[in-house]
Amino acid sequence: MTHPSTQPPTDAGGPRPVLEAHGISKRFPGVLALDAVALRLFPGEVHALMGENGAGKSTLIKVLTGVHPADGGTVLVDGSPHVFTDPLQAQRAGISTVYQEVNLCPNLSVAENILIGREPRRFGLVRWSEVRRRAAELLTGLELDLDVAGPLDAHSLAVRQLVAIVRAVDVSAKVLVLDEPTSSLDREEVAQLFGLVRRLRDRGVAILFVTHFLDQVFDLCDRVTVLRGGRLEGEYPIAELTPVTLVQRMIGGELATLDQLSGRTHRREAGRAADEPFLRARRLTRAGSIEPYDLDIHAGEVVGLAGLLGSGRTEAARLLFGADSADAGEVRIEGRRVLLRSPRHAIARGVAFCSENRKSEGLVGELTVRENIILALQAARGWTRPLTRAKQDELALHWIEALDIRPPDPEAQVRHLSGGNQQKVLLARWLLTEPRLLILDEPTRGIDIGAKAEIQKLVARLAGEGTAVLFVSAELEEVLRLSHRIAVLRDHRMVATLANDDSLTPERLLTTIATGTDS
Amino acid sequence: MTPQPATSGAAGGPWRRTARHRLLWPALVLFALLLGNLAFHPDFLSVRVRDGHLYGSPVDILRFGAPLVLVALGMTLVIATRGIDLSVGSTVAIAGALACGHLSTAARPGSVATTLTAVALALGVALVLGLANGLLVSGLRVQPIVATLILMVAGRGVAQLITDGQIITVTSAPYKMIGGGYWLLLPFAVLLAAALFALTAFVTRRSALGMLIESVGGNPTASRLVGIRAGGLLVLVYVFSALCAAVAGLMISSNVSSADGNNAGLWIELDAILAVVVGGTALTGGRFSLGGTVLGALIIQTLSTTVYTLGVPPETTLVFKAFVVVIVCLVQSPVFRARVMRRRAAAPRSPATAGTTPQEQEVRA
Amino acid sequence: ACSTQGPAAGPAPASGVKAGSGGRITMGFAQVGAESGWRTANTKSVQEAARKAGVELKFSDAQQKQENQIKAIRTFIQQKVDVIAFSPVVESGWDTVLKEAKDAGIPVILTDRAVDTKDTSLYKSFLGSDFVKEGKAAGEWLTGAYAGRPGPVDIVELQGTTGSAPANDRKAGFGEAIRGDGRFRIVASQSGEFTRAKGKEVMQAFLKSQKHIDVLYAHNDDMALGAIQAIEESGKKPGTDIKVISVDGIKDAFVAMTEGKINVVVECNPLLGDQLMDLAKKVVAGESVPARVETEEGVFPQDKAAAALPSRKY
Amino acid sequence: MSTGTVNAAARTARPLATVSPRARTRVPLVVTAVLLVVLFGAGSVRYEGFLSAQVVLNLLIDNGFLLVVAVGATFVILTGGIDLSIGSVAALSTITTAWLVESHGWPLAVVVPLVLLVGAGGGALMGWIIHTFEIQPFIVTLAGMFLARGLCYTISTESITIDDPVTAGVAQTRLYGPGGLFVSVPVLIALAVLVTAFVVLHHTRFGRNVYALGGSESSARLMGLPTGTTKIAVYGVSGLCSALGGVLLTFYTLSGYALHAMGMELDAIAAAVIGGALLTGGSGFVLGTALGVLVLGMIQTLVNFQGTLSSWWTRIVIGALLLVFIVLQRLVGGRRAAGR
Ligand SMILES: Nc1ncnc2c1ncn2[C@@H]1O[C@H](COP(=O)(O)OP(=O)(O)OP(=O)(O)O)[C@@H](O)[C@H]1O
Ligand SMILES: Nc1ncnc2c1ncn2[C@@H]1O[C@H](COP(=O)(O)OP(=O)(O)OP(=O)(O)O)[C@@H](O)[C@H]1O
Ligand SMILES: [Mg+2]
Ligand SMILES: [Mg+2]
Repeated sequence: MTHPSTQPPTDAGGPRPVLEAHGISKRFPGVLALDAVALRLFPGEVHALMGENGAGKSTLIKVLTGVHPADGGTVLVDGSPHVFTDPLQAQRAGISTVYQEVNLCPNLSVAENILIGREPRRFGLVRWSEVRRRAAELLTGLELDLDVAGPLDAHSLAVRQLVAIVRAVDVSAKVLVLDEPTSSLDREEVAQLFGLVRRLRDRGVAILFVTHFLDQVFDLCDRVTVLRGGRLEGEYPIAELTPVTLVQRMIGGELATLDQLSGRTHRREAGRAADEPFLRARRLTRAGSIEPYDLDIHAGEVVGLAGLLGSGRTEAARLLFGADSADAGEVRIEGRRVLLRSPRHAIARGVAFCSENRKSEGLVGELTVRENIILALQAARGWTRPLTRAKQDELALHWIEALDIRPPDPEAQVRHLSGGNQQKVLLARWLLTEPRLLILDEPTRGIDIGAKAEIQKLVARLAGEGTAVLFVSAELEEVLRLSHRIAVLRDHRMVATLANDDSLTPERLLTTIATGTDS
Repeated sequence: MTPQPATSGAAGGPWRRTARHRLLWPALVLFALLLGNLAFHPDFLSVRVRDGHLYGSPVDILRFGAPLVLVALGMTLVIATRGIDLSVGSTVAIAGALACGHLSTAARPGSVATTLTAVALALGVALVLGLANGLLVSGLRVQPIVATLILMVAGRGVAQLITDGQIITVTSAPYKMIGGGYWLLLPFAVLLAAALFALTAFVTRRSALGMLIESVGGNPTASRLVGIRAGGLLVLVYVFSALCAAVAGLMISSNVSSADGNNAGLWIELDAILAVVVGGTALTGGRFSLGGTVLGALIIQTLSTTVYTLGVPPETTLVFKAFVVVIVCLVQSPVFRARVMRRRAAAPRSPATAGTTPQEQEVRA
Repeated sequence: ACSTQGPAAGPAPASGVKAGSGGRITMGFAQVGAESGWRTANTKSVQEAARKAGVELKFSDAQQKQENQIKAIRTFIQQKVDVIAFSPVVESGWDTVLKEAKDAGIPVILTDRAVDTKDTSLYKSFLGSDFVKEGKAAGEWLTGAYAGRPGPVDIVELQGTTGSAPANDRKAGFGEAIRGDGRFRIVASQSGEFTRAKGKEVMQAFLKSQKHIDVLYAHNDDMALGAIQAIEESGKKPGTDIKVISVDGIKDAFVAMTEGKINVVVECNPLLGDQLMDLAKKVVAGESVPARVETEEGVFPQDKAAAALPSRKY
Repeated sequence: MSTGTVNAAARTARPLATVSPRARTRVPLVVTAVLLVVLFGAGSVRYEGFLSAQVVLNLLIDNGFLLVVAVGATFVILTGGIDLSIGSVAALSTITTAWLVESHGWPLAVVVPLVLLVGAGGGALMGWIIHTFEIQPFIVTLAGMFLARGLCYTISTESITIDDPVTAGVAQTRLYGPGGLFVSVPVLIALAVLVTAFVVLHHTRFGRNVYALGGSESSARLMGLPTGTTKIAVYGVSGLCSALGGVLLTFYTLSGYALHAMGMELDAIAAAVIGGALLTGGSGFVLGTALGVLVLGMIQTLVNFQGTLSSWWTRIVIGALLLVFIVLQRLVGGRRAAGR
């Protein structure tokens, strides 16, 4: 591949880049995360930053915006060199950023999270009514209607992601950086967001956009910078690429791998051995989060949960795991009535739950990859029956390889892993407990295309081997591809359960989601 | 198949490396303190055999440091769960008071059986106190600092109640052994502390206890969702902390053959927390280092001894300690070290860095 | 020296009848805390004397904090007690609250320590000991014991809690007594915080850092008793190789003295309950009382120890 | 890409009515206040002379300085930090004030601002060290505690009485209200501090940054908030409040003494925590802290009124009352919703 300095972009004679970086290097203990990477952003363009999990995308963004000091290289804003040592400085220089892990303050209200640092004031005092009004107004821009005075931590991850975006957009900067903003949004929100991004682009804002969804890149972006293993692979106008060539650039792989990717995983026939479902929920409910619902999940079956943002998928799933306790209703597992008062009870009955919010509900950042992987298994065994170190290493290495976790070092602290790799660690933790029912809430969030295909295959295989799976995802394609049946939620109510046979077209599913009735 | 970011997988594994690294700085600080003493008193480190046991300042540091090591050990586990135990000082006092109270009223205080009963009594009550703390924290979800504050206040009263506000003096050779006796040349207290340290390290690191505690302290929500029984662990660490404090209390009272309900263990919680923090365990919970804690406790004890041997006047003792503590934490701070290194590296090169931007120089300055 | 009997107070109970303008006297007593055995003995003596004298006692423990003591006195004023007595945590800073008491017409008696105020009308009487005098007595005994012997005499000092009144005064008094004589030098002086454990720890360090020690002067018996253990463990004989001077006069110290481990104890008498009740009654009855009543305190060298031991009450 | 079929209205109506989450955060505060009234009621029933407005005012008079330092501690606790130097800095202020006024004859009007400046500066310095070198606040402020207490001793180990008429005048002025009730000047200062702190925390950018910092420091930084300056300022505020608390203590006792305010940091922290602040940061109210101070003061008053407790029973009863209070607070206020 060619180095950017030797290959000027097509529009080199055009306007001056608003943000330019050369030779950016960043070394973490033991890892050279960025190796002389360059990037240029022009006003009025949407620029995609692509690469596999751990390629260095987030690190590049953090170095550019002063979160991490660079080990080498220069950053030019409007042609003049800048060294940021704090995100605040970057923001003041006109670079507004949404970082990958949603970074907001859960203890503050939604309105504050959007406007803190820029609150409208009078005589030095914050004008709260104005804060709430502005925040509500900004949210309506994304067609979101929330109680802006309520605390942020009452809201799901997707809502938080949108709040973070709204906050960044409101800074009205020259450069807007979005690191995987769409990872837990559904189509509707993505469309809203893209509308917003296009409007900003037309106003001359330069937008740097990180995603693992190829269609989104081709939909929205003008140019692409591809990173591979911490090095710059190249910078291309999107018109010169096809999805296949782009993937090729990202993974640098051969066509064989690509074939694998395009070969879609198809759900197998559910091997419904018995009529008795593995789990049967009846009139299960929790005040304030989900209305009574019925759900059966058979062994060997994948049940998808579909619905819009905030429709209550996560909340429905949490009840089945005892993460929240139900107010009423009953759950039977293999015909026996069970009280799921805490996750322990659920785990003891073979249920596993992989949370959508890996940062606050999933991983223990300080522990190593190995420890995070074996944590659930060890917890189930109790502290007096430790897994031997050899066994731990074996399990960790097995799953590191199976899910291609990078760096493949079981002793790395998990918080130092890239977002996608963290997600894989979380998955590995639950997969190795060999659960009877696996609840996956947004399991492919932030995972690159290659790994996503792997994970989908894995889910299909597990189901084939008799595991019951509850699959929650904002990506309808994924749900459609994997599920045998799809339960649709709307406004915290389960409105329909559809068999995923040939009669279920994406359009039909969408209509059900939107209207609540299966026409 | 794809180029990987270069990972330097050094032999011995990064685990080993970081462990070694984490203890390096506290160890260096301790070493420096000892060297400082040596400069003023050339025979500071000399250890002789006298009356069939070792005699010398290092032995004193270990012996007087032993109770602090114990209290800090328990505190380490509590802190690893994001907690804090302020009641250890009172537990120290109660344990000593109970044991001496029992011995002083017993018919044969010199007998081993009586001593063992006294010890058992103290440990038993400490167990109950630890349970109380643990239940308040895990059952009622009271914040640890208030939960243990209650016992800190009331516990000292209980100790005074037991001793009737007086100092109970006892004469019991077996009891004297715990904190003042010698075995195999070494102070028994040191051996006891070392044994308990080894046991704790063994249990936490060989079983899954250590990891689960770190998990609960590192991310309580996530820990709940993986099914860790946090409640039980919390009770366990508070009980352990109370037991450690009780043993320390026995040592302290045995060393002076008397129980002082009013003053025994006063402010020891502060020293213990300091030891834990100096040893590299964060008060925010998560990863803990028992070895670091031991080093931290020894640093604190060495500091006190240094004050006595250097003859720092009591009015300036605290100022002296403040400076040492500041230096200790600066030396331990990676950011500080990085800055010092960078400045040193940058200084000779400063003409060459003319190419860097003004902002960058500002940052370095 | 004086009588070996601690509370050599007058026949207190007899005067009980004429007290008060009718009925029982209520006394508010604000104690420093319970920081030492000495203090507990002090508290007990007051409580027992009150019972004997038929005085209703409101007792408050300030846990060594002046603020708490002031609060307690305010509460006493609120409760309209007949007389307030207290042992000040510290000499200074009582004017405001004592004025409030005076305005409310409640007489105040100080015990144990004096307060530092220009307006002596704020309290009726002071009953207690003089720490400076105790220090001086200790120093004088030392100069006496070394009379005619060649110097130098190397002294190590175990101070009380830094900044506390007894520590300040006992140090000052002792220093004053030995100042004139060039033979005496204090080679090391550290705080042992009035406790046995610290006393032992500090002495242990002294024994290693000081080449030669002739005398140990401890600001209280507990530190001295701790230090004695350290001296014994170092292979020396307390009382012989190193002379030990101590203040307070608790029973354990007398026991140690009979064993020859302490050379002299300067008494600081906590048993002033009877004297206090006596004064209180007089004050309430409106009789005139002396502005300063010093408790009887003695200096006990080794030879008097055995005789005095059986009568030690605390 | 866009489905077009989904109308936004489908997502807007929230069918599930719940208690306003904002109101939920206030519950502990209300519970604490109610319990405080119950405590006062119990005292009134039990002790003669307890049920009087002056008892309540005395609570303020006797705890004004604690209120001020606890307010400072609240700022620090809200950021998830801790300040152990509070008591020592207060002691340092008492002794410096007394020393300068008495031994050097400086006018009070000069000394007080100076003392406050030193307190704020010292606090800010600690904050700077904590922030710049990423050292745990516990150690840095512990060193601050040693240093301030040590400086006290180097100034004077003896206590210093203040006879200066101006100081005495301020200290002994009683502000009478209806019915012969009175408060002291320090009470007004303490209340002013409380109100100011409330306004600052809830209505200024700085105050909101404090909460943000406590909610998540890394997030606050990534959101482009001035975490460094906020942190430094918070410790500065704490230092300022400690110094001011020390000045009020000087008025209260009309003296300076190196051993004043021993362990006051613990009282201050306890007050904040009893008032509902989380030591992990991000949650709590200054008004809660004020309630916490009153709870501690009330317990002390109850014990004083009892008047028959021996020293050890005093401690045990204080502990027990605290226990009862905390347990009731937890049971009545309900457990914190299992965090999501
Ligand atoms: N603080 C850190 N300490 C050590 N290593 C780090 C740290 N942050 C990132 N890394 C490493 O740097 C590399 C690049 O990570 P980065 O987060 O930039 O990847 P990414 O391209 O954003 O991946 P993803 O798509 O999964 O988000 C990874 O190998 C990661 O482990
Ligand atoms: N449009 C909205 N208006 C108000 N609150 C919302 C809205 N969307 C989401 N929420 C909040 O977020 C929570 C979302 O619930 P839940 O996590 O179960 O949703 P979900 O279906 O998993 O959707 P997702 O995870 O995609 O957000 C709700 O309880 C609600 O408090
Ligand atoms: Mg990333
Ligand atoms: Mg969800």
